[in-house]
Amino acid sequence: MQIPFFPEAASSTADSVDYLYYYLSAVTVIMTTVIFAAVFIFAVKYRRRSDDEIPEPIHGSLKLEIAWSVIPFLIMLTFFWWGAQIYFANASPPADAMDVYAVGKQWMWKIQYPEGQREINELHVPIGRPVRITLASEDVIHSFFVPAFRLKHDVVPGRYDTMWFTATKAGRYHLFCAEYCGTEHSGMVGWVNVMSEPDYENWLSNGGAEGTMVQQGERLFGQYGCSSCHQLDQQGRCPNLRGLYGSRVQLNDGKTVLADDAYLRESIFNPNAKIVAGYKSDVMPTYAQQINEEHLLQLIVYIKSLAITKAPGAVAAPGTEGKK
Amino acid sequence: MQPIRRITVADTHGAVAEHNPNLRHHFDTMEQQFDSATLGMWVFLLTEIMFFGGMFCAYMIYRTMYPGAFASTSEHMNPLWGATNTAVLIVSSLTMALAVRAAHLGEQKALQILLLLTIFFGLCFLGVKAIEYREHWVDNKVPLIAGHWDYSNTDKYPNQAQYAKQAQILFCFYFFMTGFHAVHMIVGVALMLTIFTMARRGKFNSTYFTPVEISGLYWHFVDIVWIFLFPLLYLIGHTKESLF
Amino acid sequence: MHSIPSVRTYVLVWLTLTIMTFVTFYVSTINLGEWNIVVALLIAFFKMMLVILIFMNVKAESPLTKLFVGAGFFWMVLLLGQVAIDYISRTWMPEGKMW
Amino acid sequence: MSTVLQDPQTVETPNYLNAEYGWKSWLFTKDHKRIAILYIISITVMFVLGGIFAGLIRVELLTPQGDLVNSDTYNKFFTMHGIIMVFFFLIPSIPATLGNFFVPMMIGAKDLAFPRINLLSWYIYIVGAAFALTAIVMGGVDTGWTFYTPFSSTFSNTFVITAACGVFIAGFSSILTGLNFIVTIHKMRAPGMTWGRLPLFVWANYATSLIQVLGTPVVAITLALVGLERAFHIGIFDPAIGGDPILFQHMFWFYSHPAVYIMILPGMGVMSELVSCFSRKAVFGYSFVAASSIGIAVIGFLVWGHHMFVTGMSMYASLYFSLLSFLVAVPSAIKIFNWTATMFRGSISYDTPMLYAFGFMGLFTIGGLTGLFLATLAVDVHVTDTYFVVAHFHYVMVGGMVLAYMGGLHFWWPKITGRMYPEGWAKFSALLVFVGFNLTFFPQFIAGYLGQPRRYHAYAPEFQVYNVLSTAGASVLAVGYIIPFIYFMWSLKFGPLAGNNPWKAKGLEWQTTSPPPTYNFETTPIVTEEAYAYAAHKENHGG
Repeated sequence: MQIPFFPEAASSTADSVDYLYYYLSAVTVIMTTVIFAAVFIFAVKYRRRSDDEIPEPIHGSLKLEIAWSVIPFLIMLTFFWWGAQIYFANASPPADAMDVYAVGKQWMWKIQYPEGQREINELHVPIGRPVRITLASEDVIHSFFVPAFRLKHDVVPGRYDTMWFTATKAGRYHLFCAEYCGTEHSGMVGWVNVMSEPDYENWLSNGGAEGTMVQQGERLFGQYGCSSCHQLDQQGRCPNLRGLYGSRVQLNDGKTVLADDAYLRESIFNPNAKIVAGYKSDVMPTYAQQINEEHLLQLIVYIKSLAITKAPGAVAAPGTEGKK
Repeated sequence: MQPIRRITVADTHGAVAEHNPNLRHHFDTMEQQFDSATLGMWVFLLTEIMFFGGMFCAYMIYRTMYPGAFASTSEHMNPLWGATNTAVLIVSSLTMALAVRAAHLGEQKALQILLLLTIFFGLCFLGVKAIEYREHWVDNKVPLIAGHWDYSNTDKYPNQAQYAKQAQILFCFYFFMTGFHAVHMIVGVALMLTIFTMARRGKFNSTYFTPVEISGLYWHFVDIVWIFLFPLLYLIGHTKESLF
Repeated sequence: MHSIPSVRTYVLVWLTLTIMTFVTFYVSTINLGEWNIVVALLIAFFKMMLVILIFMNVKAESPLTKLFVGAGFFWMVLLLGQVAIDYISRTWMPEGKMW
Repeated sequence: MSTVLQDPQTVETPNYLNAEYGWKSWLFTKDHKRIAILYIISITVMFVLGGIFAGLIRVELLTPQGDLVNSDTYNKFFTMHGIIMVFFFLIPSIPATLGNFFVPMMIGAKDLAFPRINLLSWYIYIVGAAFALTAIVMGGVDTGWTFYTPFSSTFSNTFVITAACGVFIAGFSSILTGLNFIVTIHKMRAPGMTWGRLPLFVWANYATSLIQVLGTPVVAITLALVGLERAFHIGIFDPAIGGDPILFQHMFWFYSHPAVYIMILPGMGVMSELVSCFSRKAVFGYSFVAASSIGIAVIGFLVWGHHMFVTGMSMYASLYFSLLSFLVAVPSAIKIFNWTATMFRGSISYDTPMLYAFGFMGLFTIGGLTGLFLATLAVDVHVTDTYFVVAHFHYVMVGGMVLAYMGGLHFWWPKITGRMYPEGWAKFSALLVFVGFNLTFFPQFIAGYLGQPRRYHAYAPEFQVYNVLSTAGASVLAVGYIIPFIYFMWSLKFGPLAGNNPWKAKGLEWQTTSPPPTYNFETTPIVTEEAYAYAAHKENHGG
């Protein structure tokens, strides 16, 4: 039987996390050995030889105390620095990252691609291209965990989270839900398929019968009746959504807000929360119970595309979206 | 007997020859007993600070998240009742402080009267609170109970529907915070009744009044919590004129 | 056991507290924008200090009691402050660099 | 001296055990020593119960498929294991038992400052435990001991309110114990017992009490809010109306991270006593060890965010909490180094308590150092919520706390009962615990780095080898726990009489008779020396 000792390293960050892990492990082994050895040697060398023996007292040494406080702390600062470097390097995806959308739902992962493919508990990504995953949850907190990528991110209901990676090695890797989410938590597992670029293109071209996410979103935009008020060519009863995404919106209370995913999400689920200047509240009904997270993502991708068609390139680069 | 001891023995019982009947056996002196009791009460108040602190923490976060909804819900509180209750509690704190003083000086009659006054004002506070709760109930501003929540626009509040969701959080805060405070008040009143009974039975004198002292600390603490709850819950949405 | 303030002091403190209640009530009707809450909390803090120092007589208490009262507020600040760190900085998105 | 061991007079002396008889004399007692015994019995029951759940978990995980029980049942197993072990065993373990018994004795007091509150806290504990047991009997809880919202508040179909009530109530027991200790240590010290002379066990319990008093109310209110949210179907953490589940995590960990220091600090206190006594030497760097207890208590409140690095908390908050998490490792390191240095040029005996102390030093070192992995941001992202975390905190909780508790129990058993346990069996079971423990939990580090998520009922087949090792280790560990249980029972009746001070230790608790009389000392002791003054009066020694 094959006994694995380390998980496969299949993302651009996996190796750097591993090196840091080796470093930490080395320090741990050395320190543990020192303590064990000292305890063992002292226990043998200074064992009690007669029942009434009283050793000379040693009360302490300021120099030693300072040494074994400061030196370990300095070593730990190197852990901190190194770990923080990697963590922050993983903070924002590069501008050219491709998008994938994942919805966690008790107890499955629903993945959809801008090109229109949808799958459950399977994720297909090409080698060498940065992938940004937008995470949403239908119900409780889940956590998107790919051990081979050394990455995980919680999926908190009521908001969007993102994570990104660049896969470096073709293969089939575990996808786990790492945050306890109820009965079939351990069944909320799937596979990440890392493919070469041609294989990926090939895979993409099969499927997507329902059209791209933009097309699906456009259909929903009609189905839910959004288009009757949010008219795209003229100012209707509701704000025009063209060029909206990534712009700053003036609100009726004098504040401005950035039109990002979170804003669109809130405006659909809780339309009265932020009212655009010049419009009235209570015009739009809430869609909170009617649109599920998957459809919501399609709508948002569609609304995002409206910004692109108007002014190509004006769409906010990922990662700069939330920047102040 | 061992030959070495790090302690030497001295009979301290002789030192407390005049044994106060209120001195519990495991204390050496009355002062030690009094200090222990007061310190114990302060440590207990420490835990109370953190107990309410948890709620204040959550309050702070949501208030920064949803300032508009906070102002909107606050319009449904009646600041006159709130102010009245603040004044009532402050008076009760005064009578409590005077009661402790009377106990200290051994003035038994004054102590009993002041304790009764404290109880009276405490009950007044709870009465006003009950009236307020009833108003919210009638007004359908109780999200906790199905069928008693209505936050649609009305003539008086033409723009409140936009906060219909988050307002529920804030009403939850209102009921939880004032509710926990009211529970503390009820405990306080019960405590005062006990102290009053003890005072009537002549349990206290100028050398022993520890229970009065520590219940007083508790009473003042509950007052302090209300001093913060009043502006935080009642006084957000009532601005009438703008300075700017 | 320690000295205890006079009736006069107590009544004066009570008067101040009552007046401050009306002040905080009145100030809340004036729109000071973000400053409303600051003023309200400052007044509440002032009232609290009066109650603690005079009514609860911490002024005359031992340093130990003062230490414990201080510890209460210190830990409360730890709770509020460190939770606030998260919420304040949540929207500052870093771009692959730490600072 | 040595004749004392056979002196039949020792049991004849009036002591807290023979002062009164009958169940009433126990259930209405105000004697801190009897209350400690009540606690020992109740936490042992809870430990056995939690241990049974642990055993069931390990048996289920023997195979990758979830074949022994269904997933709902498994989820209840680990939840009940966590709730019982954390809130009903680990948190009260040393403070409420050994602390309750020995803190007053070590400072030369007749009792705790508030004996009735002490008894009340035991009753509160029992009521809390009753709630927890009710939750189990009615059908269990499946939220995990962390009660994360919105699962606990909205989605779980189990008895969350009952369990949360149990934890809420038990919290007040913990608060009252802490309150009692703080006041006792401040106000009840014997003449001459200055802060600089306090045994380090007392310092550790003082630090623990601070955390209990300052942290517990926050988790109480947090769980109360979750319970109310469940009861009313609406509340402040519900994302559907704009609530933030991450805020729950902040408030929960504000207590629950310092709570791990509630669990380990008293263990460290026991360690100081053991290492000093069985090396016959003053603890090296007394003031640093004492200060590091307080340091841990304070800094422990600054680090909770390291449980939340992947939750979507602000990255800058992560940075802050990561840095401070390393800071809290410093006082723990100080302690380990000082204990090791205490052994240097000592007179080291291999009595059972010292064997547990050896084990503690090794295992706590591993537990502490693997904690640094979790404080390191990038590594934590990979290993958090995996078995790496499970292994880490069991190294601290079981390898640290439980070993210290066992060591302390063996160390003070002669004082508590007046009788010795069988040394050979004790050494054997200490060895079993050490071996079984490592076999159980070390493989979990590897499984964790491989990516086995925690709280998984069924897992990927490549993790099986580590889980089989783990389960094998757990069986050894179980035997290691059962043997002491048997011989302790045996020793109550048949153990040889211990005498007043079988270890020739220096604490005040050893200067009175075994078992101690009701008010601990015939006369109030007056302290004239530092703690652990083994070398003082050296010339007189020799018996």
